[in-house]
Amino acid sequence: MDTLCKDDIVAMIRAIRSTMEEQRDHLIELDAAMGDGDLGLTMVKAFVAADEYAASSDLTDLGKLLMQAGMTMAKAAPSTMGTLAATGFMRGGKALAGKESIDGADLAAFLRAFAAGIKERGKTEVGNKTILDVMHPAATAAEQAAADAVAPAGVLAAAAAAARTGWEEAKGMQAQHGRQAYYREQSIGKADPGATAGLFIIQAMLGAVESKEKS
Amino acid sequence: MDTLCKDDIVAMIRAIRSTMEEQRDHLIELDAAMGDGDLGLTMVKAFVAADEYAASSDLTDLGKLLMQAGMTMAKAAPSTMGTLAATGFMRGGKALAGKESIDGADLAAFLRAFAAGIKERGKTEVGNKTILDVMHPAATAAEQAAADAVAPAGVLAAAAAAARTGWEEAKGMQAQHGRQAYYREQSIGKADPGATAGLFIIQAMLGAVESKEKS
Amino acid sequence: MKKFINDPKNFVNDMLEGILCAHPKQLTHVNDDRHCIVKAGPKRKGKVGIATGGGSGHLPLFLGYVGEGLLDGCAVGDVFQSPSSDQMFEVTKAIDSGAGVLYIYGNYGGDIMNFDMAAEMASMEDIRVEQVVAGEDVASAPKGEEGKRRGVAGIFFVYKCAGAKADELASLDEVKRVADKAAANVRTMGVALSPNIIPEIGKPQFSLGENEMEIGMGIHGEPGIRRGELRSAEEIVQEMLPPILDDIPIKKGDEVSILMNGLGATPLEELYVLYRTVHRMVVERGIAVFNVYLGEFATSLEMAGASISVFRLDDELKALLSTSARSPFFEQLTIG
Amino acid sequence: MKKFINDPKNFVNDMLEGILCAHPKQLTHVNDDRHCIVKAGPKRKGKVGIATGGGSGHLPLFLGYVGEGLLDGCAVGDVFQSPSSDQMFEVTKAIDSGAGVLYIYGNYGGDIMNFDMAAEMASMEDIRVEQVVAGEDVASAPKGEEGKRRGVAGIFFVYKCAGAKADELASLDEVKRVADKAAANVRTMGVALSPNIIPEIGKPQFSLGENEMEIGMGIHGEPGIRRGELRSAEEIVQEMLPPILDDIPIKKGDEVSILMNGLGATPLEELYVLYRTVHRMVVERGIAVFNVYLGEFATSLEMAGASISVFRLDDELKALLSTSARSPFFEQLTIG
Ligand SMILES: Nc1ncnc2c1ncn2[C@@H]1O[C@H](COP(=O)(O)OP(=O)(O)O)[C@@H](O)[C@H]1O
Ligand SMILES: Nc1ncnc2c1ncn2[C@@H]1O[C@H](COP(=O)(O)OP(=O)(O)O)[C@@H](O)[C@H]1O
Ligand SMILES: [Mg+2]
Ligand SMILES: [Mg+2]
Ligand SMILES: [Mg+2]
Ligand SMILES: [Mg+2]
Repeated sequence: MDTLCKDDIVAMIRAIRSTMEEQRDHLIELDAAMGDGDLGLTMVKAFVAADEYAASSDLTDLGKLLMQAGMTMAKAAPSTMGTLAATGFMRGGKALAGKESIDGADLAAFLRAFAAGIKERGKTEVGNKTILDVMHPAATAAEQAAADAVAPAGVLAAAAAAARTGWEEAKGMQAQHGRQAYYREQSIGKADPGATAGLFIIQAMLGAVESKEKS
Repeated sequence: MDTLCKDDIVAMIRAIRSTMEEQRDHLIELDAAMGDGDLGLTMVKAFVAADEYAASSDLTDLGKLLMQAGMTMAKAAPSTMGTLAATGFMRGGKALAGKESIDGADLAAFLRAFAAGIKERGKTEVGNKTILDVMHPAATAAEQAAADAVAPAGVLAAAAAAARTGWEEAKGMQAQHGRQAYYREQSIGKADPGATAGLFIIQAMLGAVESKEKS
Repeated sequence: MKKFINDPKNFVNDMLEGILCAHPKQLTHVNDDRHCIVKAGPKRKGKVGIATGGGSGHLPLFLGYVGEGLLDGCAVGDVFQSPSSDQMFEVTKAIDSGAGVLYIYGNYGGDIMNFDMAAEMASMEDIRVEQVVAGEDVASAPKGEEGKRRGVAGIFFVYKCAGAKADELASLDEVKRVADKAAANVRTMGVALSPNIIPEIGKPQFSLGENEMEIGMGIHGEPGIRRGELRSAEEIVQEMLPPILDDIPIKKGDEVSILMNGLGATPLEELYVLYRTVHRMVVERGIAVFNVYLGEFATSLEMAGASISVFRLDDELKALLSTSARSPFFEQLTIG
Repeated sequence: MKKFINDPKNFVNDMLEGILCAHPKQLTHVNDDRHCIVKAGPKRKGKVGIATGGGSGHLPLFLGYVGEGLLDGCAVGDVFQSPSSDQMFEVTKAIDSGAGVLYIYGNYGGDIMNFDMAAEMASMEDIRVEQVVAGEDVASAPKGEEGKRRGVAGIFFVYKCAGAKADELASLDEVKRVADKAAANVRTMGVALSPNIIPEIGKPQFSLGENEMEIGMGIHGEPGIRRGELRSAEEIVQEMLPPILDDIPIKKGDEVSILMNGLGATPLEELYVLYRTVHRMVVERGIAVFNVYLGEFATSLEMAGASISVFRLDDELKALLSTSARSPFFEQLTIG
């Protein structure tokens, strides 16, 4: 299958929601270790809202759908990660404006805009132990795969693999932003909660496309 | 021995202090059950102050000495029982003004004025489950003994026996005053903290005189 | 016992030292005794002096209401202990400007006896003293036995109205009349969720189960009406408010000021959650809310809990309540 | 979890409902959303609007400083959560009277991103917005990295001075200048004794041993400088105060206002015990104390703990600090 239709995008968002619900307590724990422990709650809130919006939306413009989903998330979960994830969807969606179906290159463009949005909103760089350390390599890997005309599932598989590596690398970094930064050197060696949530997003997107292929 | 001298009175106050120090936790517990738990603290404070005052006083007028001891107690321990005990000493001492030695009748007069002072200051009556239910019968028994020209030790022995009976009877009463009264029927059957402190005062007075006779 | 203290024995003294050096323009002490707090600055000739007193551990009660348009002096006791008659007498002398002194304090045995003694001493020095004993906790004694009721947070209204009246240079009788009237028009009930710890004792004063509350409990841990499982904020208010309103009674057409008081550890957020239901129920009964005081007005160290006081207003009380006032613990700009 | 709440999910909403019905003459909300709190009554033409915002659980922060001589609006988030950019934008529109809007808020990632987004939205509607981010917790980042510091109770001084300046109908640039100056002259440090419980999570946010304290801890439980055995009040202040004073530095001959803040469960009595040592040390350094604010100004639900903020004054800041102000949570009569 070379393109994803609206149902696939809606299923993708649903898959992210399910993952967040499953991982709620895990994310709370990760965030509580060096933050305020809210990440599990806010990610669930954000993606429940996105899912409810997407499932009931009449839009056929998938870019607009993703953008609106992002705006819904911004209202539902205005925490750091809620806002960053919302910004990612808004910018990613904007990059796909007008599209009623989505191919591998579109997914790569979505991820690139997502990462760029986070970078700008968070005033951060790669290497600061944030979600960007997952989203940026994921976008780069997705672009490479798309350049080879790979289909959506393959693009997302490449993105997920790079995300996973980025997530591992981020572990070794020292946090520079948010509550984690107050822990300075102590943050080194620990998984970054936001990076973990980012990894879950990409893995859930891949999972949704894969399970569709199987069915 | 038919009269008590200044040393005996000072020893009496010292004996009350020691008893209160020994019974501190017991009184706290009794008061905590239906009050604020301060009784052990305030009785110790009151009689430490009285003892320190009496031990260093130059007064030869024993009535005045007891009165001043009472005033010292009023400053040191202005709780309900602290104030009542202080009033008792002030009124009791006043009744003995001018005396440089004290016989059995004087002790009876002291206890009568003590009880009357409590009654007036507390605006209470016998039967309300207070220290008065100990001090009133003690004063009456002391008066009877003194009428038979009994010596101080005998007067105090009679007072202590009556006090003990009064203390038992007060157990069966329902509290009408102070924090204990908020427990209404629940107070029936329990020892009254103030009555217990009153019993200790009389028992310590007796103990001081008895141990002197032995030595 | 996790507390910011030095030697527990010096707790009250350290606190008073802190208060006096924090607010030197507003408060001072007399007789070389920090327990004898009076308003700083010159006395106002012809103004009735108002004194209060009581144990420590209830800030802003009692000394927190010494200030402009409020009280003139306060005798401060140890934690949960009456101050001595001596200290009350010193405060009395210091604040009398010839117009007499009104004592306003809560209905507790030790305080009553000591204020009685102080009044006797004052009368020997020809200072006229009158007394108003506040007791408005409906949980502490049934209707008909009002004289046995504890005074709790509602005393704030008595202070405020009497203070405003004294500021008008009214006579002692007039100030007392107003204080009596205020005291007669306020009713309170409390609920506790957790105990406090007296520094010198070092362990909790009473215990409540992990999921228990006690409705009607007093600010020294005196027993309440019912101990039971913690209910929702709505259910708690539904249980507490009717006995408060039905006691005077306060009814349709009346206008009230409401004091939603925290006992120490309870966050303001939770007090507002409680107030939400108070408001709905009061309005449903056709009672008008003039204003709301919400915060800590009478506490019990770090006790978690709250109390609700309702003050029935008439034109006179409303005017007195509305004047400006200023103490280190309570400031109010003129209302209206 | 012993709290006065209904459904934990509705905690913030119930609280806001309580606040709005308790203070209808002072506060209202816009856009049909109780999270968008603004001052009741008409806007003053030509006055710069000041908005703040932040998570719930810190009352009187943040919405408690919306009032006369203070702020004009506040966007309210969930417990310890930023409000949304949308809500900030609605508040911004509601309070702009044409003179522009100043955002004053604490240095937290979520808040910054959302205020940035709101400012972008406002600029699209031609509302001029400036921002001042308060960060004065010296425990949260070393000197040289001031930009990383958390904003805590000291933001009160920024609000007060900016609010007074805006009341003079000063321009947006002038109000911002004053807010920046206030923010540059305040330093804070906190100490925690016990954790808080977020209603929706239901268990303590962190744990401290039976006899432990954490010096430098933030109001969301962010790590401090040192965790260790609870010391005496004097020793705690001796550890906390020097880093506060040495940071600007505040030195001999300076005049300061001091804010001794309780984090929630700590009794006022203990804050005064702490203040006693603060005062002695400040005076020993030859620093003059202009006035003291003591109470709860920025809390963390039922956390036991305290923070000390020192605000270095000059004539301008002193005059701005001294004007009268009135919100449901903070009233001040003119000082001096
Ligand atoms: N400035 C930033 N830019 C990008 N990502 C950030 C930034 N600050 C924090 N993050 C990410 O956000 C995560 C924390 O998210 P969240 O729990 O929502 O924060 P908070 O609870 O402090 O608002 C971090 O693990 C990190 O990945
Ligand atoms: N009005 C009263 N008259 C006489 N005795 C009283 C009165 N009220 C209380 N008492 C006595 O005081 C005792 C309690 O003393 P105390 O613990 O000092 O009271 P509190 O702590 O309430 O001030 C009671 O057990 C009772 O014997
Ligand atoms: Mg977090
Ligand atoms: Mg007692
Ligand atoms: Mg007592
Ligand atoms: Mg957060």
